[in-house]
Amino acid sequence: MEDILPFLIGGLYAGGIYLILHRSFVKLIIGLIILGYASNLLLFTISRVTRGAPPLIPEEASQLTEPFADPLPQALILTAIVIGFGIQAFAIVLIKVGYQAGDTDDLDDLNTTDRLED
Amino acid sequence: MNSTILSTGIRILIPLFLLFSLFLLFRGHNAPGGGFVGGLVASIGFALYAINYGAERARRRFYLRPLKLIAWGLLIAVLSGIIPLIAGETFMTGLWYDEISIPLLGKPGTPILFDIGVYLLVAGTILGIIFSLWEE
Amino acid sequence: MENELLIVLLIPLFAGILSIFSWKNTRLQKYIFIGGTTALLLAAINLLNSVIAHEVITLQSAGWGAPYGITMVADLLSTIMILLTSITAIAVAVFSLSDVDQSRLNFGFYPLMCFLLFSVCGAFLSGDVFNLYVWFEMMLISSFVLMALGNTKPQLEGAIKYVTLNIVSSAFFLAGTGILYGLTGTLNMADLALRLSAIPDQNLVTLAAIFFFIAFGVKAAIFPLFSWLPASYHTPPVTVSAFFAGILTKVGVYAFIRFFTMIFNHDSVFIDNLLLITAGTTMLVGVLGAAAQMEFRKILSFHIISQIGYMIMGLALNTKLALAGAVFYIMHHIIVKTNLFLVSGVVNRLKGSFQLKKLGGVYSKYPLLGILFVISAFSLAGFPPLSGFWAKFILIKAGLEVQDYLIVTVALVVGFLTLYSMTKIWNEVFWKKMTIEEESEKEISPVGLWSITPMVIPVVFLATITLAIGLFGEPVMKLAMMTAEQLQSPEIYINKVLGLNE
Amino acid sequence: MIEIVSAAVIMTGVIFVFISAIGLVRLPDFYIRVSAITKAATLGVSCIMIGVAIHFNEVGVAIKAVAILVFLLITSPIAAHIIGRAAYEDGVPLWKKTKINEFRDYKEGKLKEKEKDENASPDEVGDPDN
Amino acid sequence: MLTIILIGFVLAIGAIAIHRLLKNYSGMAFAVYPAAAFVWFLTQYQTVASGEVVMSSMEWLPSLGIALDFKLDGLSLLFALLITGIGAIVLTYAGTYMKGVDHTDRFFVALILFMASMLGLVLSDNIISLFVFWELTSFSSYFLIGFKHEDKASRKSALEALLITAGGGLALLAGLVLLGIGGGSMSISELLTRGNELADSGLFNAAMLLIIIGCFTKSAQFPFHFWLPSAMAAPTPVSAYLHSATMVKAGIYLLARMSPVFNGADGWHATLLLFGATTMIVGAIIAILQTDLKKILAYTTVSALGLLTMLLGIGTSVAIHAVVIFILAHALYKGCLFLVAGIVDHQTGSRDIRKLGRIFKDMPYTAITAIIACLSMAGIPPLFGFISKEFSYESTIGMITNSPLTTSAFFLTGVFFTAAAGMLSYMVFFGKRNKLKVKVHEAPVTMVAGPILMALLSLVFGLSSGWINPLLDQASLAILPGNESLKMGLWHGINTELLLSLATLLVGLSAFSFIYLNPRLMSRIEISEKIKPSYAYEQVMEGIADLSKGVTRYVQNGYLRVYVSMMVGTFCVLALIILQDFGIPKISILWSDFRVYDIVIGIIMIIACFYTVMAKSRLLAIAMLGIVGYGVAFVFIIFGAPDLAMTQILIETLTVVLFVLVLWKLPRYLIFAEGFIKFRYFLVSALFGGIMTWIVMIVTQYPLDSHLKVFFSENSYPLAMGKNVVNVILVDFRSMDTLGEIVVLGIAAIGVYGLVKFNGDKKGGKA
Amino acid sequence: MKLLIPHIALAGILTWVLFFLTGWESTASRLLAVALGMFTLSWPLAYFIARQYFYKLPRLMNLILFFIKELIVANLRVAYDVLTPTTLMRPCIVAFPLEAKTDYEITLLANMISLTPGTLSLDLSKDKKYLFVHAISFKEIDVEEIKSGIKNGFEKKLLAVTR
Amino acid sequence: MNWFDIVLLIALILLSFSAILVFIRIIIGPSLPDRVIAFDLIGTITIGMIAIYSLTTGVESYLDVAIILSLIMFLGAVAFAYYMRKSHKQ
Ligand code: NA
Ligand code: NA
Repeated sequence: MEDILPFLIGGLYAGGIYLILHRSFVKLIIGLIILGYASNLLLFTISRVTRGAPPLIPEEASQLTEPFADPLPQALILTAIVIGFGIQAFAIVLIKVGYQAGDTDDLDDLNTTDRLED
Repeated sequence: MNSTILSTGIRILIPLFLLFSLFLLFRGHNAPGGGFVGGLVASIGFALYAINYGAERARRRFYLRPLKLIAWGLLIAVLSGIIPLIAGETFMTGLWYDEISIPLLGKPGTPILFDIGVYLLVAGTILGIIFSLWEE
Repeated sequence: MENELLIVLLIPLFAGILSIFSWKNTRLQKYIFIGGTTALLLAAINLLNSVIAHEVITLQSAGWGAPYGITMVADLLSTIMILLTSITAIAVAVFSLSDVDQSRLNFGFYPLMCFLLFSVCGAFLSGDVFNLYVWFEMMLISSFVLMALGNTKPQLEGAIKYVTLNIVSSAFFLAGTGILYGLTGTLNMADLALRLSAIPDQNLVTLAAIFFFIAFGVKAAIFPLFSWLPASYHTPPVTVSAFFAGILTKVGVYAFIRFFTMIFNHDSVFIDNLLLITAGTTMLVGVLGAAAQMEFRKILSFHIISQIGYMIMGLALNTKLALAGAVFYIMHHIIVKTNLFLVSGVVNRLKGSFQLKKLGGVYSKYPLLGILFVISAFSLAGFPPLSGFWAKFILIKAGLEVQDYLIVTVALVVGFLTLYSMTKIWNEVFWKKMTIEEESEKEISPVGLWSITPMVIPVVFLATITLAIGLFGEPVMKLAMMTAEQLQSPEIYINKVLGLNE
Repeated sequence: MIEIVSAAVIMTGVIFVFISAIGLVRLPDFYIRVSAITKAATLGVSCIMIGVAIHFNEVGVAIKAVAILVFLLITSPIAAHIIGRAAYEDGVPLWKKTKINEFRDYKEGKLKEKEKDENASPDEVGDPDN
Repeated sequence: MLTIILIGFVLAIGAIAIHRLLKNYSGMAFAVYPAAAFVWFLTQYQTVASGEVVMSSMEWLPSLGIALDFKLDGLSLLFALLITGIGAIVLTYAGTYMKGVDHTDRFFVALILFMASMLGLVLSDNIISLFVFWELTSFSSYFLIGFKHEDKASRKSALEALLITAGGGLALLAGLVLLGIGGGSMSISELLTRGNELADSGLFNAAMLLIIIGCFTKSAQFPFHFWLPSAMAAPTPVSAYLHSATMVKAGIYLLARMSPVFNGADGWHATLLLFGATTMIVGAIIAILQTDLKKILAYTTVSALGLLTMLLGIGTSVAIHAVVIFILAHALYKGCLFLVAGIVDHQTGSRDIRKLGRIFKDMPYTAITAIIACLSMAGIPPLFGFISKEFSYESTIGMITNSPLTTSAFFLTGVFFTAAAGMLSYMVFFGKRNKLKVKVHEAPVTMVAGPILMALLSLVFGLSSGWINPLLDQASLAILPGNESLKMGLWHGINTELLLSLATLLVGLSAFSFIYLNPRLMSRIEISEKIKPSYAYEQVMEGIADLSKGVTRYVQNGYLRVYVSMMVGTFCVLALIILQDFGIPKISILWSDFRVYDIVIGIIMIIACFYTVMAKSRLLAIAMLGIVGYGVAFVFIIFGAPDLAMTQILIETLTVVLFVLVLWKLPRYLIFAEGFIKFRYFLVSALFGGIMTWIVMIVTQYPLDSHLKVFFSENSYPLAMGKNVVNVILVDFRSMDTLGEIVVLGIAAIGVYGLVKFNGDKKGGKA
Repeated sequence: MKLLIPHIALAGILTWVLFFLTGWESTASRLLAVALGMFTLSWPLAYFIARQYFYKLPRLMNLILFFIKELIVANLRVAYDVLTPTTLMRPCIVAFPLEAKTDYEITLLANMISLTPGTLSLDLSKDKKYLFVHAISFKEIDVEEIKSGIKNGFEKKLLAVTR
Repeated sequence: MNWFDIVLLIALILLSFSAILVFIRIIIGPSLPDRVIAFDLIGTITIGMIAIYSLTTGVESYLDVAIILSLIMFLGAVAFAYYMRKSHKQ
């Protein structure tokens, strides 16, 4: 798995960006979410992984003994996941409201605010 | 959703969810869990209720405004950081009361208070989002 | 001392919490916000005094020393940014009294503004890469909401672009953070600075720098990453866009300066050239965009981009004078740009439009407003003796000193084009006569300027600051030079944070 | 001894799950898949949980295993029910060999008559009414 | 001196109030300021004439070496007297001239602002403060030219003048800064002595060229000259003041000021000569093709400015003498003529010399004044203009090279000047007939007094030039240190110069007669309007507009996907530049570690990701997304992160739920088939994914420093009382992060609430 | 509200107790903890107990055992059919006339039916008189046999517990 | 590796293949409820996998994740049912 992870991450990044580059609202959001997975996995992988040893101090011990997974990236990812969720929730609703205002699923229709009028 | 079976099931499940969420909250310092996960689980019970009965009824049943919950959660979390200031420590420093050890909570300390704040806020957030989406 | 730093964070946070508690009492929220921003200004001034006295102030949060806990650090740059933020916030707070409609207030406008302030202050003070990410995200979400709140179609359109591009940039930020951690096993900026320089293959560091270049580049709106800004900044209420225009992109610039002076120091020719090219193209493309527009706030939005280029130019040249120029430029720009947006709001209130073609005759009717606009606009264009002139002058001098003639030429040409597009606004909005049909079409109630006093006062306030910086610029200049000095010797910061040499 | 028991229980559960998975792919219509298969998987997982509880031989683990078991036993039939119901309302077609459909009869008000006339022959095709 | 300037600025601010108070008499009141200043400068006359300089100094931005240093020497004093003297006249004049016009207060503000700035400019001894005042004159002149801003033409002219002068100003700024860097000082006095250091620094030519460009724009030299005639849209007092006597001479002033540094350089002489001569001739030719009084004056002014430039370019002793004399002479007669033109316009309502005529009897004082000024312009003795002309001829004759050519250029210009003088006097006041529809009266004394005074001075200085000889001598010394002393007089015996003057006069008069007798020639003048030199300017402006639109359409085209691909593309390019130094890392799958379920999960995730991308049904895409999320959670489980897995699963499901709750309102999933574009996006994405994989592999091969990991593992329980280290980090070690995180969540909830509810409540009721 | 507060209170107390006990080391306390754990987490049982149905414990055991037997049998039948190449299943939807009256009874019954492989509670009629069950036979369909199977099996044993 | 570990490995492999089979059902559908049920089933299988993984590693904390999963899956199913009803009504 350790060797697969980089490819998995690359695949997720590619998939996420590819979805964002589509013109659909929904695909856009899905793409953003996948991008979030990719980033989290990258953070996880790049700070080195340890198999099956969570950073939980055993009942009788007072500190961890190797091997154990690095707890810091886990805490970071947890924060990142939660923040990502908050933003995604807002984005999902934004897309919905945006759709209701514009009556379209096509992002290309959203060019009235910044296209230069002739 | 208008299903007796679902409604009854949910009525059974809600206390289970709450129970489990408290479980997660309080032992989070020593095992997987914690305020965030606990708050999520707690809110899921009410989310189910909202799906089944509609948000209006869920809101009435829940009786605490999600926004208030958010505000209280935040306030508690911040207070847990300010308490150490009074004791002359740095902001957010963990203060532990070593004298007693409550079976469930373990030693009481500001980090636990912080986690409780997180719990409340997360529950308020999820409920706020779900109620708003259902109420339309 | 650390509490002087802490209070800066606690004021907006408590203001935010209190405003949520008084959710339905929007009048109370107003008082809270104005009180909060005033308190923040005082706290910021206090902090600046301390920082000048002690160089760098740290708060080792939760009592864990760096690099184990999160360190909040106030050095001159961050304190100056906070001071400017609080000034802008006060101006915007007063402005909002007349500008923001009740329906927006009902949905948490003020709490959101408080949290936005909180996040901005946090971002300026953070001494930890991941913590900075958190502040950035908080800033983003509160700005997302403020951007979209109101649900008009242009707002939603703008917000979707704003949200998407910023989320993608956050992904870069997170990935960059991961790479830094993967290389050094630390997140504290000071610790990072030490450990990164010890890495034998500096290409790895440059690689990480690219991630931050993209991430901060999007926030700072540099070419070619700025597209979200002109798409969205003109859509929300003026109060919001004014604050965004003044502060938010500058957070990106701040991060740029912080990272590229301390963490990624200029050993890499690649980074230097990259910054220089970015600065030039950003200036040019931004100002050309402004020249093409015919909408008040869109012109101003594109100018933000162009002006960001100047700040990056200061960073790229990386001499003491150049850095001082960048800092001076930031100070000048925040005040002036906020003010121009506020003026656009006043004009809109008086004449009911942001479209240059539909506006006119403001100077005849409201000469004071005209003068206020002129002060800010010509300051932006770099006319002496206004603040913008000194900003530009320092950068040009710095550029000529290191004989980088190309970037200086670009800077000068862009200055000319800035003037061109500012006078376009002046011509169309203030000087041009409005035809009688247009006047009657708008059905303007003959409001006097002083009937919207809360909107005018901040404009006067900020214009006065611009003038003051221009006429009595020495203290500001000194401050900028001191800041530049600090930026050039990051070891002060590093030692203070890590508690070395004590 | 404990290992043998738990291994046996776990393998039973796993095989149940595996068979369900095969069934899910093989069986002809949605309703059959739901009623015949998905619950089998739930039971299989329940077996696994019991096996795990036995093997760990610890109170904490047992509580957790039982908790999962209880949650699954409460939630999965309800889930199956509401999805099945939604599917029926949405007009997901019944398999062609579904000859008797008293639900449709009930909706059409024919159920009462049918109870009287037990020899009435069902329809050839079992499409649900929309 | 600082005080005088500051009073000016304060007065400018207070002008509105004063004007409100004094109404129609405000002009005279304002004139007290320049008059008083004039008197003060006169008191310094003796000091300066004796070769001393008056200094005053104040710090401004010491950290940049910028100070408000002022120096009064001959050159400065000459200009200061012109500025204050003519200023007083113009303000008095304007008080009457502007009577009944709206917003006169704003006019006075700008005019006084200009006056003070102009004083600052000529007195400054610091290049940057000089530049500040320089730009302030551009700024205030913008408002003066655009005073009638409701006219489109007026706005256009104002903008033209501003853009040209400010554009040149930018060049000037660069030049001055280079000068400062090369010479190692910001003080003009010091710089003037550091020509060698500047030359050593290698910045000499660049600084010189940039400064010349700045001066040329300000002083309306070809090819920038066109803004000046357009600027005639300004009220006449402004034209008289700015566009003849003072502002346009700022460029000349600065060239003169910098002469000690640059004089002697080949480039300096060649440039000034060439452009000066061109300007002079072009201005003169166009001048006599005009029919508008002010236009004629404007083009002769352009020509005169060319002449001054050219003289500076010649740079000999006599030439410099000629410069200072001509500055004074020109200011007197041209200022006077502009004011007369204003009177004529004011009293008759016309400035067209084809319509004017035979009004001598109606306004005799004005007419006599004008005639005197015109005589000076034509260089007829005993007026001061004659002396000026004599010196000019002398300087060309004394030139070492090219003298026939320059002499004939002067001759030609002189001819046209004479002709123009004839047009301005004879055609206006005598001429054939009067086509005006109004009865003409003499103007009030406040308007006539000034021109009369100036005309008289032209006469007085001509008759007894000794009065001002010391001043002009000192001025020429400032331009050319060590210059031989100046001797002015009407009669130098019969020499080449005198003969040339006579010839000029004769040819000029015949040229005038020719024009006068062929009025159709003047109606051809429209042609000259069409081939106006501002054509190039307009082309440039249009070019800027087109370029800006083109660029903007290209970069800001409104398509989100383009923006995203720009971002990702930029990243890919930058990353590839760096990555090319790294090899492709070795993929080392350890088969001993091989685990079936790892592979299965990996495969499921990839396939699910693929289907998320490709799904034709929105719900399928979301279900697949959920599966990817569960896969991520499983990865977290495998590598010892139960907290993460929990959170991931909860969040994942909640996200799916939110989607589901929102999605039923949306229309069908649309597939936008775009063939090639799609493929392009696919390539971008694939490249991006590949780069990220590559980077992860590179970084993970690098040994990790785990000091934080160790610290947390050792101290989590003893110091922070928690056994779940992740949670301890979240609530204790890095509780600031968590605080931020929950604020984000709270804001998101408020945002969703606002977004959803606001929609249902557009009119803004209670929340 | 009137349901919620006791729920929360009870839940809180029970958790408290549970944790108190899991700290103990003796086997007896472990057993007790298991019992309490079951007790806590099987809320429906607690509900019945609160209604003083203690004496119906044997009937409850009977129900549970029957349920388990049904599960195993049905599972094996389905497994056989899935693993053999031909599909013997013959589905139908029957309207099962309910004797159970309260929501809890109906829900429990419906869930037990759903849990058993081969049957699925599809819907409940509005008047709560019929439960529509999707059922599978492995021979010719006999509606009445299916209905009586449920009536005499789950329903009878369930009602014996609840009434 | 003792025999019990091999049993667990086989169990994990079988569960993995079950997951793939169920995954196929998600892909082929054909109806939305089919996918939802399959999705639910994947969750159930994941619970089993997590339980077995916690046995192989001896980390009982993983069971907490399984509990969470068992709770939350239900919400997903209910939400999908809600969606089907709503979109059907449209
Ligand atoms: Na936790
Ligand atoms: Na703490």
